[in-house]
Amino acid sequence: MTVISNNLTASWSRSELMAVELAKRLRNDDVAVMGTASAIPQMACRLAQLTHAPDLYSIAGGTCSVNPHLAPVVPSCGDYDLLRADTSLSLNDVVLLEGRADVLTVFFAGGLQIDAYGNCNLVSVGDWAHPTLRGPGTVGLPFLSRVGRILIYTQSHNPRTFVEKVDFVGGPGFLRGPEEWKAADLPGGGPQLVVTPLCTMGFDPQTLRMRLETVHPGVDVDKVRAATGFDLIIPDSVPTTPEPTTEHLSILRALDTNGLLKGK
Amino acid sequence: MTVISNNLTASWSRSELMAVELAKRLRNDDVAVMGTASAIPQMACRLAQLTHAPDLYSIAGGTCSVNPHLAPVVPSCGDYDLLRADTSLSLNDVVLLEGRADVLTVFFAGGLQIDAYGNCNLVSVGDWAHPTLRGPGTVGLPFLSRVGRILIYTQSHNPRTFVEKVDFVGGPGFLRGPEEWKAADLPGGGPQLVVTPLCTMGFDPQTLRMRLETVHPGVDVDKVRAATGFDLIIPDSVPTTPEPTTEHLSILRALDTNGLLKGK
Amino acid sequence: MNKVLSLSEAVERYIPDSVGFVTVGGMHLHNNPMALVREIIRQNRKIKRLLTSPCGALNAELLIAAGIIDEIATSYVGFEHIGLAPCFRRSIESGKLKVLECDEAYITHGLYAGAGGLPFMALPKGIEFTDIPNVNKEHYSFTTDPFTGNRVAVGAPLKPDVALLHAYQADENGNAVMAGAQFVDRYMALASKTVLLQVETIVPTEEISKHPQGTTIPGFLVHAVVEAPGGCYPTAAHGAYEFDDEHISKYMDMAKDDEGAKDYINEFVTGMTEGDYLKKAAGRLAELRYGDGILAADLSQRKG
Amino acid sequence: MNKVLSLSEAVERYIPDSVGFVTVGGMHLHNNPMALVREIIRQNRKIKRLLTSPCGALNAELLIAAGIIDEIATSYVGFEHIGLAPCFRRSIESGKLKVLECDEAYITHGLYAGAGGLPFMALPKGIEFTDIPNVNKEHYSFTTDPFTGNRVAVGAPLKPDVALLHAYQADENGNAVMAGAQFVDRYMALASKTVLLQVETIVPTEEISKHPQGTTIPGFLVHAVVEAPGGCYPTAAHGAYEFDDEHISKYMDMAKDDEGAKDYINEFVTGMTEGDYLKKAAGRLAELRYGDGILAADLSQRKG
Repeated sequence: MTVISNNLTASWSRSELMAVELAKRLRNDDVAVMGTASAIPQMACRLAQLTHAPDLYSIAGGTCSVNPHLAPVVPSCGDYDLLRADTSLSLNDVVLLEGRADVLTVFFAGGLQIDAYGNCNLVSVGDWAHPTLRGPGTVGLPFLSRVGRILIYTQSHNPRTFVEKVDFVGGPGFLRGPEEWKAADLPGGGPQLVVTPLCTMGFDPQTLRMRLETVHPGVDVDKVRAATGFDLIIPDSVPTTPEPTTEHLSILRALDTNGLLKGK
Repeated sequence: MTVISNNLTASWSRSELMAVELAKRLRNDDVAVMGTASAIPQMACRLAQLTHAPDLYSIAGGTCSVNPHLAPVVPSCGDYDLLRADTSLSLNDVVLLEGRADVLTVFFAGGLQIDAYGNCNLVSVGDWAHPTLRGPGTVGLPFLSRVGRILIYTQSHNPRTFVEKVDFVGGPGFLRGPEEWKAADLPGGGPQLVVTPLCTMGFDPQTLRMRLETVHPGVDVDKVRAATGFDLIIPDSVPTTPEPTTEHLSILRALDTNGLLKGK
Repeated sequence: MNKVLSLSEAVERYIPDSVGFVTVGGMHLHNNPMALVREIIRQNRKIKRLLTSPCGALNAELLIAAGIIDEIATSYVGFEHIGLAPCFRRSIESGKLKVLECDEAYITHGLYAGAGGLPFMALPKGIEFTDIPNVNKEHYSFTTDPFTGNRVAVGAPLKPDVALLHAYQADENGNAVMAGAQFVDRYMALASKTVLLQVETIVPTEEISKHPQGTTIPGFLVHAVVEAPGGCYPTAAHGAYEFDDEHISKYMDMAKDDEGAKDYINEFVTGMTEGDYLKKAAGRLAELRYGDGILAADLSQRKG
Repeated sequence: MNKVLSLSEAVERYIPDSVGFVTVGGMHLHNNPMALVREIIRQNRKIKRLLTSPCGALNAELLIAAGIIDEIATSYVGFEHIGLAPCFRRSIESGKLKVLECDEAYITHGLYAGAGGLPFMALPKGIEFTDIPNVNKEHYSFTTDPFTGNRVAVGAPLKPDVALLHAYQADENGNAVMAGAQFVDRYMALASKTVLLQVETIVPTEEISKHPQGTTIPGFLVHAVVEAPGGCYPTAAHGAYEFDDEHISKYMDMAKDDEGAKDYINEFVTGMTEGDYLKKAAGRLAELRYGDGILAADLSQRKG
């Protein structure tokens, strides 16, 4: 990998930073699955494969190709281009493995609404029968209850997205907190990380509520607090998210010749 | 098809006759499935396709190839050679369609024991827990309860095979007769035909018990009666099974260059 | 048996004026059988209930825009990275369209049950912690696992009357080959009573038989084969051409309100024959066509 | 990750001295992973329970002949047109081997349930009119269909600890390609905790990636890859060689009684290394090898 100018570093986009932060959470022995509109997690997986996690498996939930080569990355998870890959499964296979729960270790989730316990909602805002906003639907989000680690990402950090309680549970996070979570005894490990254009967040081990971890360069804690529709746990000291390195950026940009993450 | 000498006709084997009799029962719109050790039904299907039923579909239950070309016919239903075929399914697909019950119209069955109501047993003779003869197992015979028409064939016509009541029901025929059969309300149409080296048999519509239909050339009714371990219904007049025609034989022999049906 | 029909004949013969339960193949903006969908709108068939794959797109949206569906069973309708499907969204918000809320695993397993005559499917643990079984009691219920005594969530079998599907090629008997991903289209074919297939090209059986294991759908499941080159446009046909994001965006612009959606249907569907529509799209289709090399349809890349 | 191991290392590392639930791939005399089976006998591993495909053959019979299985879950063990499997038959008749009587549909659906974390499978109507649920209450039971109120037969999920499988080729990561029919081997891989794979040849990943949709088993499901050319002998390896009916007949002759079965094991399994066995079989293997043309392994003929 050739070293490139500092100008590149200076000009990273929020989406690129998000891809890098997600990549850092992936381990060499993970099998990661992503769904609809997944350019950011696709890039995160490929970046991890090309840096610290060469043995990571990534599955594009539409075509179900395994380790798509992403040259270049494409916006649709069902794209024929994704079949340029190491191998592939059928959709039915992936649905089965999502049920088995001990094979697929990471799922990238998101939502129209994401709540304090990491529950996700892609179905409807307001009363389900008479929604004020009808979303597209829940697709595979119930799998959140069975996957090892849930990594949540969203391009929208605002009080409409980050709510105290989702109006419709399609993707179970820590449910309504420790008591329910313990009683449910689900096979999955629950949400581990939330990445937004403003910050990264984790979950407090006692209360299982979302907790600020890092703020992105140029973002302050008050901005995050104001953009979050529930009482976010904010530690005394909140470090700044590291900027993407030149190595990260040069890898991402070599993959993203369509510019899907650029300037966004 | 070229006409060949009468010598050929004179020298047909019992297995060839059985293949021809099975072929005659196949319709142009049938989808027929066969299982283990199915050289005779394979040939019957191919013969039907090449004569009166060109649109017949036949599925070799091992490889699940559709309309195997059988040049030549092979003894194993799982043979790689069977993949010389029009198309193929997966085993899982065929198992599914066997459950759906309205697509697959014919199944070729058999058994260590076949009883007066057409129930079949490939599992065990005597008490199941302490069998006097342990058979190989039931494979897909429970599908008999769901298929349109069951065509039974066996190379063994003797009182050990044809019994009043099978010791183990693996493939349901007309169960224990009209009352049980009606109450069961199964999706399948039940057994329609039994072909042996001695005769063809059907089922009496009132009692649902096996009834002699034709005796093969050179076989008399008393021989069939003596070879059958239950009280076979024998009509006053029993015609002789027609001999295979020269056309039938020349087709069969062109397929059977391995001589699987020859002289047997 | 020759099952080749023209597009209009296939719909006339196999879709009654009012049809109960239809499923439409393709996932996201890929392999949507748009020629069949457009013809159903042209012939003004009414569909009581539509089932999508785990991710429906224009295949469902256009039927909603035309106002010919009463109910939709789905786990997603949208245009993925491009945006929400406007008529799907609006007609649920206004209460005009009844939605039977499903999730991906249930649609997949429910089709498996439909294909296999299974009375229902016991579902993996987890779905009972979502709101989905609460709002769709027709498809989700609970029973006892006799092996453990646990109460478990179960899903009803999905057995559509008609499946509308796209394949890359087929012979006149309906033996069909899908290029690229199959999504759940194969299970739709296995589970449905009647299968209408639109294909890019009809080929001789000998062509299919060269790779018998590449066949995706056997002919005996198929009732009509329609040759419809370009017929997935403006969605993609794997192995043939990419989706047209420009046309999708244009649709989304026009369909911002009911009036505009009607205008789109009038202009691009009922206002012209399928042939004229494709003539109009020919320039874009040529640009969207996959080049040679690994992205041209490699029919050795098939999954059964 | 390089998962390539020698035959003996793979068994040493992944099969404990006493292993609970093993499933063995292949159907009838095709694609039986005999190299793995023979090595397990050589290393004298004890298997509490063996599950076959809907039709087991020498893969199960030889383990029974060696006396290292307590129980077998199967719907068939035999040599198809060649005859009954003598040790299977004899050890059930004598009460030495416990059989868990299954049918083909249950094995297939049970593996689907095991692969998919489904608590159980509701079975199509009909099985309750056979004696099978009466004699195998561990795998078959009944519950209520909440959609109809009917009492229906159900099957337990099958989740083997270890799957022993053959594939035509794989890369060092375990991304595997099956030539010819897949039988239920793919579902065995999806349902099992540990997968040991024997292959005719190990190829570079780039070779696999040429036809990504031809892959049958993804590497992340596979724990060990053993290169074992000829390793299915005397059964067939689809795409490579036919089964040896002469050797099977010889086995059946020898295994007519327990003494003879022991002699066969001593002579052909424990009495020699796998390498020596295959050297001995080399002449027959050469005769049984598929010629060129359509019967040579056509890796475009693959099913996922």
